[in-house]
Amino acid sequence: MSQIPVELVKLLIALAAIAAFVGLNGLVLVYLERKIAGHVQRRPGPFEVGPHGLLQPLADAVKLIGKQLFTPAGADKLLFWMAPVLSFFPVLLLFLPLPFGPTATGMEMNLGLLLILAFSGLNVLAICLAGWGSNNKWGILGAARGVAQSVAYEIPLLLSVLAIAFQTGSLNLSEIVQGQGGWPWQWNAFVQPLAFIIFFVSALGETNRAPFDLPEAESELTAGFHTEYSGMGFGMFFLAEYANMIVVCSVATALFLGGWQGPFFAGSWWFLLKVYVLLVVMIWLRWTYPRVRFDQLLNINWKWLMPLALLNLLITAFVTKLF
Amino acid sequence: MNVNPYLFLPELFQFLIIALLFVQTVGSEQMQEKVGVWLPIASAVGVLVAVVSVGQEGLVFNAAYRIDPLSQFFKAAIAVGFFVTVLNATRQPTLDKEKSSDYFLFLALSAWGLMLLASSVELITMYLALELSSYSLYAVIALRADSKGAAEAAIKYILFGAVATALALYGFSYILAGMHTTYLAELVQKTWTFEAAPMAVTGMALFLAGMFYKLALFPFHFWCPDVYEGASNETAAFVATLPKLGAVVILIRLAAMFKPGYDITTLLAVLGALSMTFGNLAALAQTDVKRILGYSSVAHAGYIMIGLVSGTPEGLAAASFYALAYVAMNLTCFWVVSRVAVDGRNLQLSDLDGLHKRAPALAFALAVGAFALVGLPPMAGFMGKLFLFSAGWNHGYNWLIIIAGINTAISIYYYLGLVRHAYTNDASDEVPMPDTSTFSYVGAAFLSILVLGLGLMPSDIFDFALQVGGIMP
Amino acid sequence: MQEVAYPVLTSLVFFPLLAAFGLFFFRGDNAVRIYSLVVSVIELALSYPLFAGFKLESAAFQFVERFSWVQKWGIEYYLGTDGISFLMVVLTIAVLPLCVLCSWTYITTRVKEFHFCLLFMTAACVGVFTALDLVLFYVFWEAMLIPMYLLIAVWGGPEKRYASLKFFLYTLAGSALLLVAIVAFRVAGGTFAIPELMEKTFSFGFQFWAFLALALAFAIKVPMFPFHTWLPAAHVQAPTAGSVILASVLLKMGTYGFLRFNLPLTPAASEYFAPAMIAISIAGIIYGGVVALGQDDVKKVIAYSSVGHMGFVTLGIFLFNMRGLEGALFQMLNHGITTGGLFMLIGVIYERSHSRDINDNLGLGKYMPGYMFFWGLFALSSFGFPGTNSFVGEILVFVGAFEHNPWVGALMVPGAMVAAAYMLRISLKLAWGRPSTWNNWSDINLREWTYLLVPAVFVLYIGLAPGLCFKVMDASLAKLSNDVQTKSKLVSIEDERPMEMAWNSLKNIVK
Amino acid sequence: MVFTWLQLAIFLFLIGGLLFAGGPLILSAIIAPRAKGGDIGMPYECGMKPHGRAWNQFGISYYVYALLFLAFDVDVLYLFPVSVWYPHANGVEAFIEVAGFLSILALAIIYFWKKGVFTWPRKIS
Amino acid sequence: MSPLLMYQLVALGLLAIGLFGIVWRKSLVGMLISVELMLNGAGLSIVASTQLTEAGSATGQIAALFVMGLAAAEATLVLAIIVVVAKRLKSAETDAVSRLKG
Repeated sequence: MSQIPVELVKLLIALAAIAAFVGLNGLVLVYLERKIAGHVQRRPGPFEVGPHGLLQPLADAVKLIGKQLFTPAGADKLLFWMAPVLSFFPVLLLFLPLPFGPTATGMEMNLGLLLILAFSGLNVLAICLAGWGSNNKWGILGAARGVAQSVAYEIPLLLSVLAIAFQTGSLNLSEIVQGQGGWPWQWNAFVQPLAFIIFFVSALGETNRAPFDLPEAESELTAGFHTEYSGMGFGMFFLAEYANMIVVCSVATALFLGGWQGPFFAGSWWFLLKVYVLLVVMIWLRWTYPRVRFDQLLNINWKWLMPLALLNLLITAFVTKLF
Repeated sequence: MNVNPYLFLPELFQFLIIALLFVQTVGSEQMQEKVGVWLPIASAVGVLVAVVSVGQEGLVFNAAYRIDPLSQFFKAAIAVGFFVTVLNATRQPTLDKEKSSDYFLFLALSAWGLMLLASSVELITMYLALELSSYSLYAVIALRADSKGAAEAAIKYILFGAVATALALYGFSYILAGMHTTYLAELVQKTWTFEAAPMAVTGMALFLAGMFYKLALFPFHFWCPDVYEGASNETAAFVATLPKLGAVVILIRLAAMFKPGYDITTLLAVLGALSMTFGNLAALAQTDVKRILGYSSVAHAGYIMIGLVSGTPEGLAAASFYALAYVAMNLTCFWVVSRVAVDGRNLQLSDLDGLHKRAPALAFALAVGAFALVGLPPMAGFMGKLFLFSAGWNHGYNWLIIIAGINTAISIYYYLGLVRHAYTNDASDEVPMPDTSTFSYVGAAFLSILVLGLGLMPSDIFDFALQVGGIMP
Repeated sequence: MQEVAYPVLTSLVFFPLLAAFGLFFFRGDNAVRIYSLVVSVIELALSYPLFAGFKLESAAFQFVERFSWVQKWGIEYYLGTDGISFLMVVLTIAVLPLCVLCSWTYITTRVKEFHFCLLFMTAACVGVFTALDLVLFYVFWEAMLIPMYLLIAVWGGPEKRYASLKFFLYTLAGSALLLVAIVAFRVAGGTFAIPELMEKTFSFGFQFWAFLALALAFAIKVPMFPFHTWLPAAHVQAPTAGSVILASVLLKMGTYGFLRFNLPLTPAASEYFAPAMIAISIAGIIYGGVVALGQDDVKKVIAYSSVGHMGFVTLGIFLFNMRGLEGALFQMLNHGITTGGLFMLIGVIYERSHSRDINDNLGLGKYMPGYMFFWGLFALSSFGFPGTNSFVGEILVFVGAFEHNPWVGALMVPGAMVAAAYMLRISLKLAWGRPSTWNNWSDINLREWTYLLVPAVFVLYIGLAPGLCFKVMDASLAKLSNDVQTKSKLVSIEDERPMEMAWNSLKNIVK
Repeated sequence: MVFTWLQLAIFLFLIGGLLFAGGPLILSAIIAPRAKGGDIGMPYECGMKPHGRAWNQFGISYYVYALLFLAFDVDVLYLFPVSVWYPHANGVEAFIEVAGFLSILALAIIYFWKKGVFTWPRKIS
Repeated sequence: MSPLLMYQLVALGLLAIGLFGIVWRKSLVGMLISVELMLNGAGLSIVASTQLTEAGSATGQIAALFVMGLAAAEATLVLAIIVVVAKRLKSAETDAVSRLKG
């Protein structure tokens, strides 16, 4: 019975570390996004609070906490407040199986990939509840779009992940990372570029990032499903979105970019570096490309990504088995 | 995995039909409308194939799929039923033209699922095959253009079907918990008394509920008349017949485990008694022809129970035979219903008025079908009932047989109503003329001969059914 | 066993059936009528080998044909006739041409279907009387329902819907349990063949329930007293030919069933129930007579009189002595002839007055002497006037009853008296009532003469010289009575208590 | 023990997520001001007074896509156990089976495509 | 109380909730959700039954997967039919779908 506390302590430490990681990176990403947006638009971005506006995210956080939480008239109060909580609810868990480094994994498990995919699905539910519960037409429209989009993009995402799984025969992220080498041509992205592209595009759709940010399209729906949220309610959605971005990029890194492996000095920094490169690309895309129309969005998915992903999977199966 | 393809000829052929239908349905619009040309011929060939492959035997797919006389018997029956329903559905007044290939695709899929079901000897496989056939059916029911009733029937059928499935799955889990296996061959060796295995017996009762739903046995019958009424005539002909075959074949395989006197057998008997009584009483009050047939099928599900509870090969064989006879009789009735309702409306009893004058062959077929359903000699229904009674007598459930006898008497009234309207009343002029084409007459004659033939010369079929019942797992 | 070179009984059963399908090749009502008449005469001719080859002294089944039908269950195609059924077969076949003749002008709509039903009916009835396999019997038994139903429902009177339904439901309801009983016999006795089942002895508990199941079916058909209500309705609404067949043939099936099944198969139970059956029979005789006395509708009078007459038959059957059985069988034959004749007469008058009410047909003696001659003859026969056929039957039943128990005999007397009363009342009015409605109706024509003369001849022939009939039936009846006497002793009633048995099985259900 | 460590970890992290999300909300609820009255509760429609209810029916096409998702997503689910087994299975047989499964999925896409489900917006008759 | 029993109590609870929902829910979608609850309860029960007894646990897992898959397919169909119902009857409430009677 003496081992039980050891396991527990390990888990608690992992929990604390992950929570800290999420919080910190959330702040960093907020800053990064605003800065990159600024520079893409040829303006400096936040500059006042702290050096180069470094403390701006903190100030935002304090402001959000200090704002009143109000429920719109006629809203379903329970659903309305469940939504932001629910959107963040699974986030910490998603980090649990991620291999940050050779030994820095929250918990080794043989179905880690499946766990991430399964629990990230809860996000859709949060969007749905938020839109439905807030008794707002923008909200409901955003939610409808969000759900249709998220569920649609989930399938190519899964199929592209499956291509890797078929190739490696494992759903354990650590094993998948170990199966790749340090150099870029040893990465899965090199072996399966199509899967990587599909994964990345689908990930954009999944996280509601531009050019697929239809559910919260500012110019059409004010703020989509979280129109009615202010203060910390909005903050939670915001944080959850960034956390999801990190998860998605981490998974992409582990699956396709060799994870913590690098040409030299293999370790967590490679992992973080690759994740941040992907994140920056995501932000960059957002401020570069115009938003697609909703029918285009779905057509891209059903008429391009899906058949391609299926084809890719078929080829993968063929190649793994017959060569 | 070396599998002899000859084992699966009926299934493979049905699959080929499905594939062709699929090509057609995704093809150009001109292609889509040509279903009626080749499908009847193909399904006739399917009957041949199924008959030819009677006699194959084998156990494949990790012993989950068994080809034996029982399965081949029912596959042949399903092939025949499919052929007739396809013929029946070639002219569909209430179906959008562009959907006809979809319609047949679903029908073919459903029949295919039933064929698979006939061979399943493992609970999960059974579940899958059953659902495969059910889902196609759910979709087909709503395909009656602009019909509110059809939509309602479909939603009722599927929702309650899902509940029944859920119950069956709970039962499945209890069987697993109690008996630790899903293979019938192993299950059959266990003791199925309530004292010995309470959990598994409860589970089996629940699992049977899923089959009862397909069969429309008493507490799971409520969908039956509604669905028949809501669905188009041609669809109802399918729903009323083929799924029953699937349910019966599974029940036969499962019933082989039970001996008379077990709690579960008694449960079957009681449900059978309730089912026939309720079905017949409810049918008395109906005026819609399809509702009458719906309640009558509830009653007939009860009759089949007699064979299942007897616990003898004869009983199981009688149940098989009765199922076959039931399909033949019901198809006959539905053939007439579909031909008379040229505009695809729901027939009331009064719509049958004067049928003997307007379409004597149809009236005759209706009389044959209805009297066969009553169990009047020399039609198939009589022989079926006689076999059931003979097989069931003295195996502990004599009271069930007596109730069945009394029920036969009750049922006469409403079946006679069909004939009475067709033969003794004169038609009013507003009712549109029935379809009196050669095609319609030939079909009616074929089905009548089938029903009469099963009644007059049941020997061979029954002997085969007996051979089927004798080699149970 | 086969006395004749070809299957006589099969040809008798299937010739009318095939001929019925031949009807569809004819056009024109008269062609159909003539064709049917020819068919019925050929059918009569086909029955000639029966007369020629029937062995009078033999109690065994004759003209036996036996083929396997459904091997597995031992269902056979098994035909044969003996002294009990022989007369019934002949009666059935003989009635057919009369029916065709008497509906020559009566039926004007859907003539082809009408004759189809008639021929079909005949085939089924011959089948019922000759079948020696329980299942085959049941097949014919049910098969005859449909044409009869149609005869009433299509060509019947104003209340035809009610009457036909009642007829159909009553009879089929009765036969539902018959099927169960048949199955039970198969399981208990191991075969469906009646002669072989007769050899077997069943336990009393089994006999008890089997008797009840059989008796319900047959009692409804006879019809015995509490189950008789369908009969007046059916008779009144049916067309003449329908009434004739109903009275002459169908009613006999019930009593034939008693003779053929209840007595030999369940002798002990028959004896157990005999007092009850006798009581019901007497109740039926008196009830039928009294009700008939109060009717104004001629057909109803005859219908209720049938209830009474059939009461004599069942009474005779359950007396368990030779006289009673002879009387019963005689009475079956006589009732067929006499009542058939009366119904035909009613049909004749109905075609003229379009009413069956006695008050619309008063005083015809003066204008239609030929008609009244026949009416008088059949009426006398109906209440058993000496010298007519019914007298022979009734007196035999009387003798048997007194032999059995004087009280039973004494109770029958008022029944016979009432019969005379209602028959005379109606005949008097018909013949000498104040003629108020006569409207130049012609007397009976040649066709009517023909079909009335035939039963009239038999009325007198049997009444005056019954010897031949006795010879036909005696051997079989003696064997039957002998069997019953011996076999009923084989099982003792006290050993098993059937009610308790039933209660136990009920308890098993609930458990 | 009924639970494995993995299950426990999942519970733990979910509770952690709950606290992480709930904490700031509760904090906010405590320290934030509470204004009342006026149009503070009015649903936001860019300054206009809301017209009608929000819970209306909307485009049926969204439903259709939800249906499609359900149909495909779970089928893809079956591939996960297969994927783990696949590289270790031997023979062409495994490939044929997987190819069969995938081609049925592909057929489904072809079917929907041909039936015009992917055409937006679509009138369902 | 054995672990199996606990799992099955939970599963039965789901069944009860589902049945309750089927009976009391006024909207078709609500009924669908209830049905799904029951099906998932069944899945849970199946997995528990194999995992905690000597039955092969793979059987239960496969069966549960099939249950999930078919439940999803069923949900798809139900939703599709609800759409049809809504189009034809202009309502997706249970009161609307009680025309067929007798």
